[in-house]
Amino acid sequence: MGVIEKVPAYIERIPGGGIVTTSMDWVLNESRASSMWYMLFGLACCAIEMMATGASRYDFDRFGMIFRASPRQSDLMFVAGTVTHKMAKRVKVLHEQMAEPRYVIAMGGCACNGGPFYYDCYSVLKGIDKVIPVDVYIPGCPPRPESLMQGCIKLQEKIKREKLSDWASDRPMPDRTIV
Amino acid sequence: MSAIDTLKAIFSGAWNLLVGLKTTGKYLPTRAVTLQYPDERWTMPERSRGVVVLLSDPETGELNCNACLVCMKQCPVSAITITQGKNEKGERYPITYTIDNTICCFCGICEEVCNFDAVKLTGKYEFAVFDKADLIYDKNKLQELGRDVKYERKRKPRPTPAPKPAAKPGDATEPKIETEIKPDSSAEEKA
Amino acid sequence: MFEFDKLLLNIYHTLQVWFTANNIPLIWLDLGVMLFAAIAILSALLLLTLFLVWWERKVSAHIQDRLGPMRTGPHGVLQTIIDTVKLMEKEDTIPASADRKVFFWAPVLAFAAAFMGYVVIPFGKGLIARDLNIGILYIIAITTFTVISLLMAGYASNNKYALLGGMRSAAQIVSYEVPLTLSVLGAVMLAGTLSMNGIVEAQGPYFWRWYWLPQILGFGIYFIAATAEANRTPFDLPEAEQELVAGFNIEYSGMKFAMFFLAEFVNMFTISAIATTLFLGGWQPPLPGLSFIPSWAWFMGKTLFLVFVLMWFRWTYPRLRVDQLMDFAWKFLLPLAFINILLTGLGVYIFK
Amino acid sequence: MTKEEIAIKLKDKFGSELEILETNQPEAYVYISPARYHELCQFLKEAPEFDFDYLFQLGGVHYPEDRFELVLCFSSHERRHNMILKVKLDKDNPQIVTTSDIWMAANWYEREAAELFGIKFVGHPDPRHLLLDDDWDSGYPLRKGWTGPDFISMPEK
Repeated sequence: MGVIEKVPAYIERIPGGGIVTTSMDWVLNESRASSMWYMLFGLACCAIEMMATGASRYDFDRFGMIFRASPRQSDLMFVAGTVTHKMAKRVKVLHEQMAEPRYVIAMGGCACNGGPFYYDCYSVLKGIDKVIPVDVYIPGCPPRPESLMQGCIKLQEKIKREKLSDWASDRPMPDRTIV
Repeated sequence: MSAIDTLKAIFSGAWNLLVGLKTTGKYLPTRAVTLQYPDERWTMPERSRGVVVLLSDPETGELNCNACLVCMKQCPVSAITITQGKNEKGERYPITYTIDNTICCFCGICEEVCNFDAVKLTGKYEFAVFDKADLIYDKNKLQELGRDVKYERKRKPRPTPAPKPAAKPGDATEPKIETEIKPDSSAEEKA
Repeated sequence: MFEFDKLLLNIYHTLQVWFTANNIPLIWLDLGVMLFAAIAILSALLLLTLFLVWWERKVSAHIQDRLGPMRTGPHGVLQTIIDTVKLMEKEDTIPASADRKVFFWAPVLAFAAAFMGYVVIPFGKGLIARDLNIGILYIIAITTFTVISLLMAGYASNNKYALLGGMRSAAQIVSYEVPLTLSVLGAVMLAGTLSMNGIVEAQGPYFWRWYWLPQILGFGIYFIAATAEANRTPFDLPEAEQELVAGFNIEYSGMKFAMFFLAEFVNMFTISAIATTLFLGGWQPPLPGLSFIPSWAWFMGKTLFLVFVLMWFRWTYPRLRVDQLMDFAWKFLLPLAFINILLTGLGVYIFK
Repeated sequence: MTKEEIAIKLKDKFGSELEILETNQPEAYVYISPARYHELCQFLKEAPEFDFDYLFQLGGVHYPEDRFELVLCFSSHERRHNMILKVKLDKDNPQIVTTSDIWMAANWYEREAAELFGIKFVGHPDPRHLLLDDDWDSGYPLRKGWTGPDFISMPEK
């Protein structure tokens, strides 16, 4: 976490510090929400639709979303497609490599719940939320580009509701080893 | 390769670089094709395969579904769950009708096999949620979604007992369903 | 009235008088002026870089028939500022097995090296932080610092892709430094001075006398080699996404990555500014009658045009292979640069 | 060669060890006893009149009552004929000699069949997992009646 994350815990103790943190919340949440860099990886057919969303007709760049190949620099991970048990381990590692704050969107039925592979399937994980925390679920097989964008707008709403003080108190500085 | 050929290759290479610049430069001032989604939308085509809804009778406002379970049996991924019930008039109706949208693969088979204009795939697509449990749609939600959907009646009047033509392999399900319907008089009353 | 040179000189002389009247040593004044110049250049360039990043995204978008950032401010002008704020608050990851000191200093060095060249760039008539008499030599020496920072980043990350990216950038920058320096020599021979301001003044306010015409070969070589120096497409092998994920900055997140990112754009502006100074007449107007437009506007206009051409290159050309890249530098650009020097020498001998 | 010609020639050579399956498919269907399986494969690959140089499918079938079956489909690029070879394997201990020394392609197919059906290929040069995880330890998922972690069977309709 950046330096800014620690500040509100101290400011809130000062009388009148609430105003400062509220405006800081606003600035930081706006910047987080309008600059979600997503990770360049896809797992199955949903990835094709994700590429279509990034291309000219639907253009993710309008929301300030560009892809980064490195998980360190990305804020958002689209789990786009069928997650097999074998792949789930890799997805988990990628999620751990992402720097906080990080968000996950489960795109399509397979990532939400196993999708068409929910019954009678030995290889597919029944929902990526068994492995990593998911913020927004988008149904569809695969979802239209508009659905994906609506999911992103939904996530932006969620980000804009966040409070720095929650971050500081609820989520302590993760003392994790960076793999 | 002689010196002249080398020179020619160099110049044609440099020229081709300029041609490349011209091609991209041509697109720079032109109008972008981007659809600005939250402000602009496509009108979805009539037969697009979006979220499944349950259709209601436009006059009475009741569900067209009479719980014949065909869609549930035909669903290749078992996304549909129906429990059958009978009302006081002896008509079948669905007590519960659940579609799990995380499992549904939007193949459209339920719409195809339905003989009562009860299920339809619509052009609706905005259904992202924060909680996975919200993606399991029950009867009321599906009915609400289907309120504003316009549809064309495809249900034929009750077939006259004429000599049947030789059944094709593709039609195998249809006669079977009809025999199921026949004893049920309520469906005809609705129509 | 929009020229700053007289105004700044007047202020300087007034302060000089005031300092001598109050018996303060003039060294403090010189230090203060240097500090002012540094802050002015740094803040102006940072703002400019924010603009350039947004501009690059817009150019790329429109070349691809897209729109680019649209939802932050009118046509997304605030996008880069918002990106920077987000990067500032992002977690600063350091890999457990990284060389922590080198890992920390690499982006700082990249950022510093990118800005140090601006000491000798004449932004306008009299708008130059320090008119060194070896200005062009200084710039060539300073811009090569970049390679050290990239190597440091690649080595310290303890990641194979980062190391490959760092090594590639070292090989590439060192190779292209040679034709670049030789192509600059042509302009220096024509002007007869190494000072940046001197080179601009030698070109004069007539656009056909600028050095792009007699040095058309040198201009081409310089521009190609400088594109490779700044790791821009089609020479962006150090950060080739298909091969090296993100190249030397793969392990960097948050503000450290932002420093690399901004340094890249500052470098892009640097090479365009040097090209403007050496070959496009710097802050001179194309005709003497056009001097009512202030000199810094001419400089900025020319430089931004060259920056635009670099962006245009980026979204047009595919990436070169490593062996093609090296072949191109050593077998094509280097002999061509020597031929250019020879021709320039002959020209100077005949016409002067 | 037509499927009848293939069947007759093979029957001549292998006699009672070989069983021809009558189907209305365009390919010849042949059962071979496991004892002469490798010999037959070698013969099919090397005999110039057969010249089956392309193994395009090798898979297992589980019949939970009595047996496993191995199904091999070959084709010949030169002579443009296909055939399908089947081997019946033991119910409890399915085991067969490898054919990866005859066709390169058999290597991966056999690894796949080995991990999904539990058929043991004797003499296989690289018996690691191919598709499943390296630390997979919940049995052979394509056997009938298999259940494992995270497995949900289709509800009765």
